[in-house]
Amino acid sequence: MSRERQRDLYRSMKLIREFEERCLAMAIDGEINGGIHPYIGQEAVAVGICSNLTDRDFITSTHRGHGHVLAKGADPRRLLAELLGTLEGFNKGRGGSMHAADMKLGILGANGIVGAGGAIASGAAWAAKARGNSEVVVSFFGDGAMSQGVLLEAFNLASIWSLPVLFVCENNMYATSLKLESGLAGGAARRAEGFGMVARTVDGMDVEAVAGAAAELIEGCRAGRGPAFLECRTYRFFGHHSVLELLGVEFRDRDEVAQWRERDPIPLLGARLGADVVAEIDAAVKETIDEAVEFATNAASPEPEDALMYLYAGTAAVRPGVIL
Amino acid sequence: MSRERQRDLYRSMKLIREFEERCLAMAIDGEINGGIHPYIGQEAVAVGICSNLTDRDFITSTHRGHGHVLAKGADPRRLLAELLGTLEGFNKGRGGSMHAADMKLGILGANGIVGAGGAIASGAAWAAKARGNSEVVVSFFGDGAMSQGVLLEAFNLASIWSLPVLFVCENNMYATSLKLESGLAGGAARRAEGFGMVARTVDGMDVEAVAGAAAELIEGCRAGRGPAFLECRTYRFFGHHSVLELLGVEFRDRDEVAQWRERDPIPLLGARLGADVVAEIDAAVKETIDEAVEFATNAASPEPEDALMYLYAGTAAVRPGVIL
Amino acid sequence: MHAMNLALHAEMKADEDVFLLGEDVGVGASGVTSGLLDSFGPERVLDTPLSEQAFTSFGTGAAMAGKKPVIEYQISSLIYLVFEQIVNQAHKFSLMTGGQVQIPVTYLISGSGSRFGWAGQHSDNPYSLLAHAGIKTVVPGLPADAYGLLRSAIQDPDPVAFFAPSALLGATDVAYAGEEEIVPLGEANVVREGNDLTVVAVGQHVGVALEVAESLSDRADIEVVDPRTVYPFDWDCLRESVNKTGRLVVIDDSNRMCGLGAEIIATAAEEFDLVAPPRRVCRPDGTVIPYALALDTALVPGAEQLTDAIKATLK
Amino acid sequence: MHAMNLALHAEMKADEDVFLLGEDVGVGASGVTSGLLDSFGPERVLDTPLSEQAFTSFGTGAAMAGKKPVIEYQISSLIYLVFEQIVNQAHKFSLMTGGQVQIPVTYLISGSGSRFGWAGQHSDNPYSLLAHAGIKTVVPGLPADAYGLLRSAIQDPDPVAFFAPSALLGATDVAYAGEEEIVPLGEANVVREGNDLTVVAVGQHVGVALEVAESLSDRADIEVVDPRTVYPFDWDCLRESVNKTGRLVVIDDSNRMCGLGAEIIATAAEEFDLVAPPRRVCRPDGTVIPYALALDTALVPGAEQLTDAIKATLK
Ligand SMILES: Cc1ncc(C[n+]2csc(CCOP(=O)(O)OP(=O)(O)O)c2C)c(N)n1
Ligand SMILES: Cc1ncc(C[n+]2csc(CCOP(=O)(O)OP(=O)(O)O)c2C)c(N)n1
Ligand SMILES: [Mg+2]
Ligand SMILES: [Mg+2]
Repeated sequence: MSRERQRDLYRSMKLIREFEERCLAMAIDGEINGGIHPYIGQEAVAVGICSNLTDRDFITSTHRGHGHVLAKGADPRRLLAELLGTLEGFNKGRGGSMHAADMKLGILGANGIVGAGGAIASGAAWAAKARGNSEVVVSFFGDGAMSQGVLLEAFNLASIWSLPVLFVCENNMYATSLKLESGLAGGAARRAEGFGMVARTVDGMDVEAVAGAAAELIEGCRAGRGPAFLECRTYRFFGHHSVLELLGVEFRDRDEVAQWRERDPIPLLGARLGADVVAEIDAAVKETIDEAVEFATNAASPEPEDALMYLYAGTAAVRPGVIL
Repeated sequence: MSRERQRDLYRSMKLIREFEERCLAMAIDGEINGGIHPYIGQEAVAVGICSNLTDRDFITSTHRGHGHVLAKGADPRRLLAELLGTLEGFNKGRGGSMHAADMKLGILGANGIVGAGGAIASGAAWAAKARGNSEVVVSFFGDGAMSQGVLLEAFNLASIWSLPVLFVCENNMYATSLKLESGLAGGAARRAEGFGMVARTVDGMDVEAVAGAAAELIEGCRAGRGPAFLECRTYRFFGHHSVLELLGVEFRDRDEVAQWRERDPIPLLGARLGADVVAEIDAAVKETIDEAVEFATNAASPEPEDALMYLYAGTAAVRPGVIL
Repeated sequence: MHAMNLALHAEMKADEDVFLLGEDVGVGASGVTSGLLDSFGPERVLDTPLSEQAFTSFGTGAAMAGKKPVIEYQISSLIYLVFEQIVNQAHKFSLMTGGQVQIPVTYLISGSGSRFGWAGQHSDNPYSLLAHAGIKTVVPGLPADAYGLLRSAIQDPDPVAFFAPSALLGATDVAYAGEEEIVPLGEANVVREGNDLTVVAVGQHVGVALEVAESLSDRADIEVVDPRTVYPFDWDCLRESVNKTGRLVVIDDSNRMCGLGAEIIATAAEEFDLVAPPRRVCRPDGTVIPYALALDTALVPGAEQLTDAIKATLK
Repeated sequence: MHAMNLALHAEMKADEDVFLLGEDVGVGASGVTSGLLDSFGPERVLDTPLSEQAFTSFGTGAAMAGKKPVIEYQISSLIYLVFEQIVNQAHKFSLMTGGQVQIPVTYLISGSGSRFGWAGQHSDNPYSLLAHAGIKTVVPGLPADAYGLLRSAIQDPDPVAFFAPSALLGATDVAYAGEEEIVPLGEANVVREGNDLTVVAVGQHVGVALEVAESLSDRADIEVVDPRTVYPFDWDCLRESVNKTGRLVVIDDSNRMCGLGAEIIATAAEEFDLVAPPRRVCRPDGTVIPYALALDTALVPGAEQLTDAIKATLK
């Protein structure tokens, strides 16, 4: 991999890390309503995969979506503005963390319902294919989602119709408190193969490995060889959700967490780049995030009387909650 | 296989065949409301499997359920009485073809929703296991059901909890008009293996082969080795539903139908038994069904004022449709 | 049925982003989709595996990418199976994205309500549920409306559920003469004018209400309103009618508790000038339709019950 | 929350067929199930994979085989995901089998309604939907009721949905003193007596209604009725109240169209002696809760709107 590409990957991962650390602190301080599901630790997955996509390709994301959205190229200022519920957010403050979407970049939305993205991804992929385009759709989801019916149905649909979808399972070994081996029978990649897809497993802490594996599979999608499946073995470094972090609740073994932190994808790549390069990028990223915070905290909030704006795209006379 | 066992299997298959032929005629004549999904052609599956079950074992069935219910030992008189909507039916005329159930024999019901039985089966299996019993649950479903999310979720649940369930896929190569290869990516047994289950495929027109394969897998369930999956390759000899039969609508190739009829499981086993034995059993079965028709056509119908009887097992004041 | 089939042909011809998906749509098992595969090919008429959840959200994804899917469901209760995908996904994307996307999907339930003999899992009428959730919901009672409303539903930029009453499928076939007019969503239709009492009738009960009104014409001058779109409901039309007649009876084939009938009666009580207590004719609370025919018909509202309710309200 | 936790402990102790399943129930992520794993072991406290549909029907199957499952859902909108399994399966087996089986399952939605900041897919209150379908449905407003009703729900031979209002989870914790009384399903509670106007308040709004009644005590003598079980509804209790006061306002945190509020107003208009038009305070039609806090709170009914509605109704 070229040194320039490595720098890009590093920058992108670091941007997510810095963004998420700031968000986590803000969520714990109560500045972000409802809190967030931090992506910290899993950066290599979003970044490795998305480095193979163009702005015209699509992604569907999850409850733990900030990393995917940023890796796809979304402006961190506007993402943070969304998390603060302001009009400058992508969703004009209507979506928040679990629904952040920038349709201009093909980001079909984070999603609050586990497993919901895969079928949406398949539909978008079919539409692209029907138009004769070579766009692909990447659908991210966790190991927990592998047991959701609608996602399994989507595997079948994408496979039978040979749709250009890359299904990316971010296997961080836990679904909230549920251990992988208590939730998933048969193994993720093996299960995907049972739906007639090409399936691979990769070290999700090594961004170059992820990028390489994804490049190949995405190439297959673009060439019309149908969907593929990539399991990325990874780990989240913080609690499932910022509320749990706030309460100090951790369902995992502390030693296990510490061990995985040793495999942090950012210093892993940083070491290949050298301290100088790293320091330079880190400083630039910090500045970007500082700016984002500045931008977002100064953005205007929507007005309560507009609470139902956008409820319908077309016309519909909606009656209010009380009629006097 | 002992000759006696062969006779039993033959009798059971013939009983289903005779029952279904009579029902199909009655449905076409409008004597059975709503019509039926005839099981004709697939008898070897229900019979081969259920010959390994006791009255204490459970089954869940499908929209095409008569064969399963009869093979599990249900009284044809009461099944027909149900199809005629009478009080002598298992469900007192409340269920009809798609909901026929005899709980005393562990028949947890046919089901009008494709794929719905597998999760119900898993729950019953868990309850049996929790009580320390060695009962097994057989869940029947078609090739079309293999793409239903809830069934796929149930595969995972049964597998992860090591439940005594035998999942039986009756692959008759069509889901209404949808061809197998247009509906199911990756193959039925391979898909099941992806959920960590033992999976086998068997000739569903050879009742002895089905019985043999099922014996082994059910033994595994009873011994605590977790769920198993059996794909039975079979074919239905008539249209998807009696209404289509009535309209003369057939979505399949006539030659294909004719070819499969050559492999009719009943004469296949009959040939091994000899003409005399067959004639004797056939005559007895015919008599049984004649009796059932006699019984059912003379059974009393429920009264309209009892339309909501059994809506709740406990108390609940239900308001009627019009209050004057 | 013929009317809906014509509407599908017309919309697919008019807009090449419109496409059809569902089970057995190619062969047109329900009758509603006949001939479409021949006319528009397998690229626009997709036979799906039995994966209602996935193909519903597939429609959402295709809509996000600019397509206009029409999704057929063979059984009304399949709406339960895809409730999440319609109510929690498709419906919410417009607001949740701050207006970045629209989801112009049509959910075509090609036979809703009792089919008399299909029993508990095939006989429900779940339109009140979708209306509660805020899905634009159409229940036509006349063939021309079935045609005109289905076209509007497909053209609408939001998700729209279209419930064709099972009871009318045969009848529609014969009666539809082919007047091809678009009927806008959200506009009710006064199908019979009268001064003494307003009957709101939905779907298959429009015809029933007209007959009953006729049969009672010596006793009272009855107005019959067909809402056509049950959500958003045309309150202005109903207000005018009830403020004129002062009396209201609703006939609606959904369950009593929190059904469409409840909404109409409630709104009338809150806002309109009633001179007598209003009444509904509906299914009982929590109805499960039994198999035996006499039991099935006992639970579905009909002419006799409507007549009784009108008489009682006129007193 | 504490009250529900105690109720679970009590029922699991009283009946060994009762067992618990759901996501993260072992660690008690929602707080409601804390300590149960320690007390009753993994044989009776089952952590499930993220397969809501399968584990819901798993409950049905276990119930058919004699068990009494309590199934926890972490999010109220998960009810959409399992609508088929509850409404079209569990609910229908009793009637469809002609009374051969009963399905004593409890669906425990441990936080329903807006959580203020969880946005569109985590803030709904779907109880009117289940009530429409005929599922016995409980929405407690006071800790002692949460305890007593949850015990009744578990003991009931039919499927029962139990919606704990998110807004009360914190409060409940502190307030519940531990009076351990069973509260039967289907019985409303007059939490404040009065002669001028009846307020029906559900869930978190019981407390709100009491405060508003107090604040208006110089203007009117307000009665507050908490239905506790929303289906089957205690019409007799409400009839008595409304026939006494003649005026009715309902506050209900579900969508206007075909919501519980509609049912209560409709029934009152049909059957009770009202001297003034009734009113409801509810969410707007088809509400999707936006993320920004000010927008979220603007859509959820509150004290101010209730006060306005009462004043208007008293005029
Ligand atoms: C269908 C559904 N079930 C349950 C939840 C609650 N929930 C949110 S995240 C989560 C765990 C998801 O695990 P996984 O898919 O592995 O993703 P991770 O959180 O590990 O990134 C759960 C149970 C939900 N949002 N949607
Ligand atoms: C969930 C669901 N989707 C669709 C239907 C309508 N339907 C009934 S049977 C059937 C085909 C089922 O095919 P398969 O599972 O292969 O069983 P077979 O009819 O071949 O025995 C369909 C689509 C249904 N009853 N339930
Ligand atoms: Mg995970
Ligand atoms: Mg089949």
